[in-house]
Amino acid sequence: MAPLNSWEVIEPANYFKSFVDQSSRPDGRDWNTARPISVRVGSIGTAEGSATVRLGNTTIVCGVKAELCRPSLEHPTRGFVVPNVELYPCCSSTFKAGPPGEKAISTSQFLQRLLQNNEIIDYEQLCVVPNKWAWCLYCDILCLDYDGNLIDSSLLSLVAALLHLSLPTVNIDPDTEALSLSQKHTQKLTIKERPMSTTFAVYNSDIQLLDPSAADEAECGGEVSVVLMESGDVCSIRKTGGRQVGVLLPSAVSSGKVQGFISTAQSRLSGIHETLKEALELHASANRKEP
Amino acid sequence: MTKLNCFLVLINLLQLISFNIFLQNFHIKLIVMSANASPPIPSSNKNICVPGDRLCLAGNQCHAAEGTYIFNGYIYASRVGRVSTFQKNEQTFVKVTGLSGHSVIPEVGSLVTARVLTIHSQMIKVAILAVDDVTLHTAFRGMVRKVNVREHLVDKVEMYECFRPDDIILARILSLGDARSYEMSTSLPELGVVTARCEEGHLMVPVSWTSMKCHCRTENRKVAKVVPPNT
Amino acid sequence: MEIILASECPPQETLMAPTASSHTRLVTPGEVIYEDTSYMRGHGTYMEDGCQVASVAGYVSQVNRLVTVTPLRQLYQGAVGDTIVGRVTQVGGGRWKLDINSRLDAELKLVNVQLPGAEQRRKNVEDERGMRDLLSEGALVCVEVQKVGQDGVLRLAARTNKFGKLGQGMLVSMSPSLLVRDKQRMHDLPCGARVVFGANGYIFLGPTCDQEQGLSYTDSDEEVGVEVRESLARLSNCLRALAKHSVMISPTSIMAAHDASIQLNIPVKDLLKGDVMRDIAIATLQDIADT
Amino acid sequence: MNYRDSRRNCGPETATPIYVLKSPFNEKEEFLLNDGKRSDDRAPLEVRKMYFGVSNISQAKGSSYVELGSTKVVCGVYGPKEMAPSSIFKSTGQVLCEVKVAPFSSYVRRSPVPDRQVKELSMQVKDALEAAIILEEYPKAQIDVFLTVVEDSGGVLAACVTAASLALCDADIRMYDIVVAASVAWYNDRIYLDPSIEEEECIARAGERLATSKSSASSTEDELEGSNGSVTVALMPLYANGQVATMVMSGSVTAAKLQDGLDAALETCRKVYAIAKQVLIQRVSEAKLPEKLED
Amino acid sequence: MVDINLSEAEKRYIIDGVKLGIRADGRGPLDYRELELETGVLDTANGSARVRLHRTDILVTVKMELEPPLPGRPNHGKLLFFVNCSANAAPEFEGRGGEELASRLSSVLERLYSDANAFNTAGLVVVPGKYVKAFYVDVEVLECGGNLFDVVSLGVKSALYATRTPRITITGEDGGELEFTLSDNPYDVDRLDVTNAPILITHLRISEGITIVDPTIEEEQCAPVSVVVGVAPNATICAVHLLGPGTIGPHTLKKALKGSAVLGAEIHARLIAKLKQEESIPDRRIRGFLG
Amino acid sequence: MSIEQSVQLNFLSRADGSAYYCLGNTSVVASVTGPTSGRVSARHHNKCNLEVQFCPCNGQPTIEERDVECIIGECIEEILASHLHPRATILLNIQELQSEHEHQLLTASLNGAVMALMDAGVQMQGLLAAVTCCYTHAGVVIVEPTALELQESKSSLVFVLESDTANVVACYQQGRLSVAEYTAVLNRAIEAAKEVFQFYRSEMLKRYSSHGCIDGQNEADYDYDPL
Amino acid sequence: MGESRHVSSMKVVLPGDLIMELPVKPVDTSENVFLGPGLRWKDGVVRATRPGILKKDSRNLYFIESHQKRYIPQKREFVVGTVIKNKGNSYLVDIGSHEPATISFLAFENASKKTRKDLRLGDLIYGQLLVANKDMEPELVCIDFYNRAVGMGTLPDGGLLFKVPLHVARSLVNPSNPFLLELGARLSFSIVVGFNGRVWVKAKNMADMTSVMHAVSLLECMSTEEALIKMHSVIDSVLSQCAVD
Repeated sequence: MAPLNSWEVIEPANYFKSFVDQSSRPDGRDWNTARPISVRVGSIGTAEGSATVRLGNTTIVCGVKAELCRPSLEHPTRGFVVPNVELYPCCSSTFKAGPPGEKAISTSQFLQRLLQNNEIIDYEQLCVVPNKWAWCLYCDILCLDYDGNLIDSSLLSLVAALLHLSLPTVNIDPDTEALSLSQKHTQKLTIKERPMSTTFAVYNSDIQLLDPSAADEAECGGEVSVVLMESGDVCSIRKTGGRQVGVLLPSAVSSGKVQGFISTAQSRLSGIHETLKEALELHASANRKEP
Repeated sequence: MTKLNCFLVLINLLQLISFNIFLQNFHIKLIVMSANASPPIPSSNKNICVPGDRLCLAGNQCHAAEGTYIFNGYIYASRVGRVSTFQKNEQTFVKVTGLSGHSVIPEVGSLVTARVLTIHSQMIKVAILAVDDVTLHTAFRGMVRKVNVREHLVDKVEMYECFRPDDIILARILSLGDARSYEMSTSLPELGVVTARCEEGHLMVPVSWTSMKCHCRTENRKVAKVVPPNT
Repeated sequence: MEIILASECPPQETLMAPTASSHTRLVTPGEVIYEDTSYMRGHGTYMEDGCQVASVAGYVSQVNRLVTVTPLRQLYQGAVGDTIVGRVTQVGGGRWKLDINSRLDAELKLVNVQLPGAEQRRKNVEDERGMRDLLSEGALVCVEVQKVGQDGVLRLAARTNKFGKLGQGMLVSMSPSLLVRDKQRMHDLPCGARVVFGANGYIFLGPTCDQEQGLSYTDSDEEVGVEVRESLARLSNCLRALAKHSVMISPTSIMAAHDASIQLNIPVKDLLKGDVMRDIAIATLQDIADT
Repeated sequence: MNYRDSRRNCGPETATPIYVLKSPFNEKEEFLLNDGKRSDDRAPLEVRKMYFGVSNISQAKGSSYVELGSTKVVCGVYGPKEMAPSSIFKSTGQVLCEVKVAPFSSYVRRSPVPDRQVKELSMQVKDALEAAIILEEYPKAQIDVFLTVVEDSGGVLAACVTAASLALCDADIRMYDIVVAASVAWYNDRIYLDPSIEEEECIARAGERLATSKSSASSTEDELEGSNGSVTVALMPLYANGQVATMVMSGSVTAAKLQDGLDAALETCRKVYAIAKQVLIQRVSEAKLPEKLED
Repeated sequence: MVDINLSEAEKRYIIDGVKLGIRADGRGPLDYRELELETGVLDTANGSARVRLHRTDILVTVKMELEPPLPGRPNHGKLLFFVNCSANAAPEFEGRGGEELASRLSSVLERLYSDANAFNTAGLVVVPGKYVKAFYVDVEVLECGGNLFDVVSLGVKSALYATRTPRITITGEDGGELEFTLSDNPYDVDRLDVTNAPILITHLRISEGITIVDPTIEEEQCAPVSVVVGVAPNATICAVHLLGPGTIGPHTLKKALKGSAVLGAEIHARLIAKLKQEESIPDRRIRGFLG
Repeated sequence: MSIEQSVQLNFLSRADGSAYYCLGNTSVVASVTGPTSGRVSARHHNKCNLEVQFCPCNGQPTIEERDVECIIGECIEEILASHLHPRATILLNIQELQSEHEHQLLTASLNGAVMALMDAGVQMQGLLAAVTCCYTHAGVVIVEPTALELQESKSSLVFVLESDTANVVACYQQGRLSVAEYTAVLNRAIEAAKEVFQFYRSEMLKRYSSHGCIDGQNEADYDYDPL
Repeated sequence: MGESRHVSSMKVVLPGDLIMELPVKPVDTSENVFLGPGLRWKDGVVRATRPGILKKDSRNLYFIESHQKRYIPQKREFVVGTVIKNKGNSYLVDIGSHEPATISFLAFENASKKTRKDLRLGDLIYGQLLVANKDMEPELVCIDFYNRAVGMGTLPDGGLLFKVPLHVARSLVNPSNPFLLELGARLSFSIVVGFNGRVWVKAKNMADMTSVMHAVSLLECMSTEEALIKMHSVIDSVLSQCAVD
């Protein structure tokens, strides 16, 4: 942890402004530069599916635990996916011990909705026996080092972990209805879409910073997250309040800012998907070596 | 954090193949160790010590200084860092210099920089931001009583005429105070408000011992005899 | 380890009749003591439509027109001039807070303490900062009740060298109602022990210190000899025995118990056993009765 | 857990972990631990591969990462900072230690709300640290030590203690000595270093088998069953020429065996210490001098 | 542990005493105080015991329930421990103050009885896979006067020894629901096998090489660390905990371990003897709390 | 706007400000207490602390309610002149009475909250309006749709816009859209927001024109004294 | 209090509405525009921060008359408060603002260190705000500049305290308020109105006090004119009620 600049502590706002005025940020990036992303899947042996994501300093581990349960009454042929974000005080001094805080709550909710509302995974596939047995996938997303931009990193780790996930095939004894699992034969979950998010922190209605670090977030108010499908369609644009974002009056053909966000996000899309694919291939090849 | 370690840990978390190669040799070494052979410390790092290392005999020829403690007549290191000795009035002291000299906390007598939080008729509450020249990562609470604001006319002091919220002041720690806050004093010419901003956020400059002004107004303060750090 | 069954240990009956003579009556809260108003109401009573009613459970005692109820078990009430033993619980703000086995913690102002060595002078800020060096949390002090504040908090003082910090030794606490009142509170017993009978039921046992000038504020660091410890232990165990069977505590009764235990040559540690304690108590009562 | 957590996404009321249906602790226990090679072909007195790293959490004053086999623990140290508002005046510092265990860290998913074992784990680590830190240096201040167990495959307590003291060193907290910990197991009177979770499980079962066999075959007093159990010991190797800071043992072991196991554990601790020390020295030798850091 | 802050002088007195071999109440380093024991104090519970050691006073109750077994252990009963340190045991247990100690005690007991040699849950099954016997052991700390761990362990063992559960027979089954009958014959009861149930011996480390057993609450203030050793009747050690922030040298530790093994076996013998004796008393009158 | 909205101000007697707000079939009661002295731990030395509590009409609050609390809190804080009440706390309590769709509920809650704040006379820098829109598979944008329309729609969105600049303070989306489609929806939302602000104004006119315009000479209390 | 000035209401405004353009913030008196409550100057423009009626008096003091229940202390305003805590040299008084006001035991007429004014908890105080700014807790005094209690001090026992919205209180303090005049003609009572919406009434019997309370409460929901009409019927009903029981 680097020693602090005294000005940074005494007048954080002006300190930060001095960087923004030179169209840069304390960590040297300009407004539209993102930090390097690295992904690694399958690092947790005890989880059925797992992924580790690093976005600059931010480190996220997502582990998926599969359990068998009874499907809900309204959806007898669907399984469950339960994403939860845990921000332990270990990863940053801004998070307090105890039950999840606002950030964790809203991120967990965001992921939950994202999965539910956009046919990203096939819930039907998670059903073993309608009305009797279905998979419940607990996707716990752990932050080990929080340096900003939770949304992007957690979504990426969640998608990667689900891609890595492999479930044991379930055999049911026809007469006793007893379950048995075969670890030999495993099945992968089909992920229809791979949504990717790009987040901007709102400094003021004109200036937004791509991929904010913790320091950026402290001086900005609120974030805009643009979630795009691989096709480039807008899966969700999310802003939960905070400072306003300027929008050109509707007379104009496009509402400028939003347009800008989307195009920036689209430009990053291919890169992220590339990193993700590499990680998956790397894991696959490693597995091939092992036996 | 140092580049390399960050790198190590990053990839270790990710368990990249490239790393495993490094890790392998590391492990070979470990396994040798578990076959009982303590690792040789590189000679270049002779003067590096970790807590618990015995440095020397405590006594007249050598005294314990920062980063050390004395136990059973010996001086031991109490922190990770480099050992060095220095002379002070014909006596040798041994000290350990750490990587980051800032696990400091306010002590009685130390000069602190603080932000004024709230103002009450009898005292002000402040957040201590820096101790001597080390900036703290988390602030400590402190308070300045009416009697410790200035030396002269102590009973005439009007707190609101000396401080305003969000002023930056220099002060000295008088005592550890109670469980809540350190007790501080500004009753010296060089102590008091060093940085102040008016409601519009204009920086105010001292015009006298008791007042500061920006281009829109003049306000009263207990001004310190120093230049604000950022002008 | 001695294990005894509850069925084996003697029943808990009191060994002696109530403190005062036969006509004392036991009252419970709300019980009417006298039905006319001609009596003055003392501690533990209150007036209710013309009747004097008990507010605590205890024995009625009457000094001509003044009627009071002395509780069976009670906390220290506090009377000006009492010599008591207290334990420091808080330091700061120019005063110490003392636990004195009472409803509220009492307070000892720095102003009311005679500083070691120094003559009575005006206390300055340095003294206030040095308070913790004088008496830190946990320290035992022998002080005198100076006045009872209107808020019920006792104001204490340690003006003469009869009062001050207590050194090596141990504290035995019991209900103050068990102590026989007398003004001389500090006794040097022949067995080499100095006993301070705090009127508040805190009894301090320590070695007799040769220098007679009284209490200081510096801990002496000479080690207490084995035989002194022996007799201190014996005394403390006797005290507990007497208290357990609610025998009034006074220098004489303690010495009686102490001597009795020696005559019956009981090893000190056996004084912790229930039956032995009982025997000692009985022996003591007889001894007192004889003399 | 029948109440609905109002701050987390909740799954169905009841669900069966797959490892209940198919245990990872397969019945070949005898092969799991034997005199020759262990299941992960280690020798009985061989420790698992371990890796220590320091200052890997950018936001923490000091931090560390410890791998024991595939057990992974991250530790972050914050402070010295001011005490919690509620607490009373203390002339010495105090340590707050909280261990969090990732839900996916063990074969059966753990609820994110800490259970009794986790609380006890925190207390044990705290005890060990409070012994090592020079608390007199931090009057009325508080040092926060947060640990996250990412994966638990045996020896968590040991990993946590070692990680914590590395992080404390990294945070430049004054300490008497580095605390390091190691665990040792007994199985049929034989000592095994650094047992994995499968082995710990197998040892627990061993006791059961003996008990049942005893109850079936009417046991006589002279029949002495073999010692089974495991112990974790935290050691300050140098301070007052060796001080034990934590010891947690369970199972059923004769006093004599316990002594041997203890010695083995302490010996292992010293080796772990050597590595920990080397990591720290490496850290210093790589670091720029503080003078440069200041400006 | 419970904190009563002693003055430095008092601590000094106690520590010196121990070093000289005579403790403040006259005992030697390895002397226990007299333990008072009674079982069957509550007839609403299947088993209960009340144990007092000087000021320490605890009540243990055992209740049996029929429950589905733990997943993966169809033929094993359950033994669950719950300790409650209520505020009337010690003032600082007010609010959540007692929780840390309580949870620590509970987990120590859990570990103590976890090993199948100590207490074998294998037999305690009614219908394999469906219903097993769950024994809830509730420990209520009534007063906390030092050496709590030892007393609790003795209390638990006594309570389990005194536990009687009515014999259960499966009388029939209608529609998957089993029917049980509990025999109401007071002599037709099941008992638990506690011949190997361990107890705890606590050694308080006063200084290097010197430890004492059965410390008083004052003595507990004088040393930061104590060794809690679980000992089975056959002198095997089945649990060790180091409590408190202090450290202890390996040799002192080993000495304490060896010592407790011997001491433990002896105490076991006495305890069982006493319990048998109590059992043998014809129509024993329960002393309970009012005796 | 296709949908009926109505409000009753000063609905509760104990609260400092309250509004009973109906938007189609969705109705909420929002109440404001403050500035009061809140929890000491939650005080800020330079601004007031806003605490939002959302009570669903049935059942315990779940994570979804918490999420709504977060969104409303972050939105309101943006317009609150919070630096004028340092060390104070403003409590905002929203009680759901009836709703068919979470989007409509969020919209109603936010508008209700703004009305309640105005009723309480809490100082604000501007106003907010929330609008629910949906984009049907047929490619039509519906403002304030019915619950059925929302379920049928390809994508449903909520926008929270600022009165003066029509800036976006919050947005919330379910279901994918192309860029062009998104833009279209946003523009309609900005239009719709104007109507909501108009509604606010008319309500306030009613309130203040009705009575209480006292042309007194009693303004000594507003004596402005320069420093 | 003070000489009266005419006030003209302009229009109903909402928070964020632009009132006027003003290049520099009006701080020094040379500027001939004064901004009262509900208005804020921010980079060059004045905006409303409260809904209400924009008003302007003869001295160019602009302010917004809005309906509020919660009191925000203003310097020099007269308020009625309740003593809630004794802090040695000062007392805490609840005046309905978010922080209780302090009042020194010296801030009473001919009170001194020796003859100190002793207040009991629950006492009612009618005082003037000496200090009222957002950075400090408000401070009350019961003496004017010349240490005279001009009607200020503790209120005698046996009165009736009730709360009204702030705008009602403001209208009541106006000495020439027709409503109070009318009410005074009907009943004999003494009334103390604080700007913080606390009204204290004392009359010869409970019935009168209650009827005054009910009459005054009318103003909450109707204009003065309407209230004047409705007043008598209300009083009659209350009095008859009290007569019954």
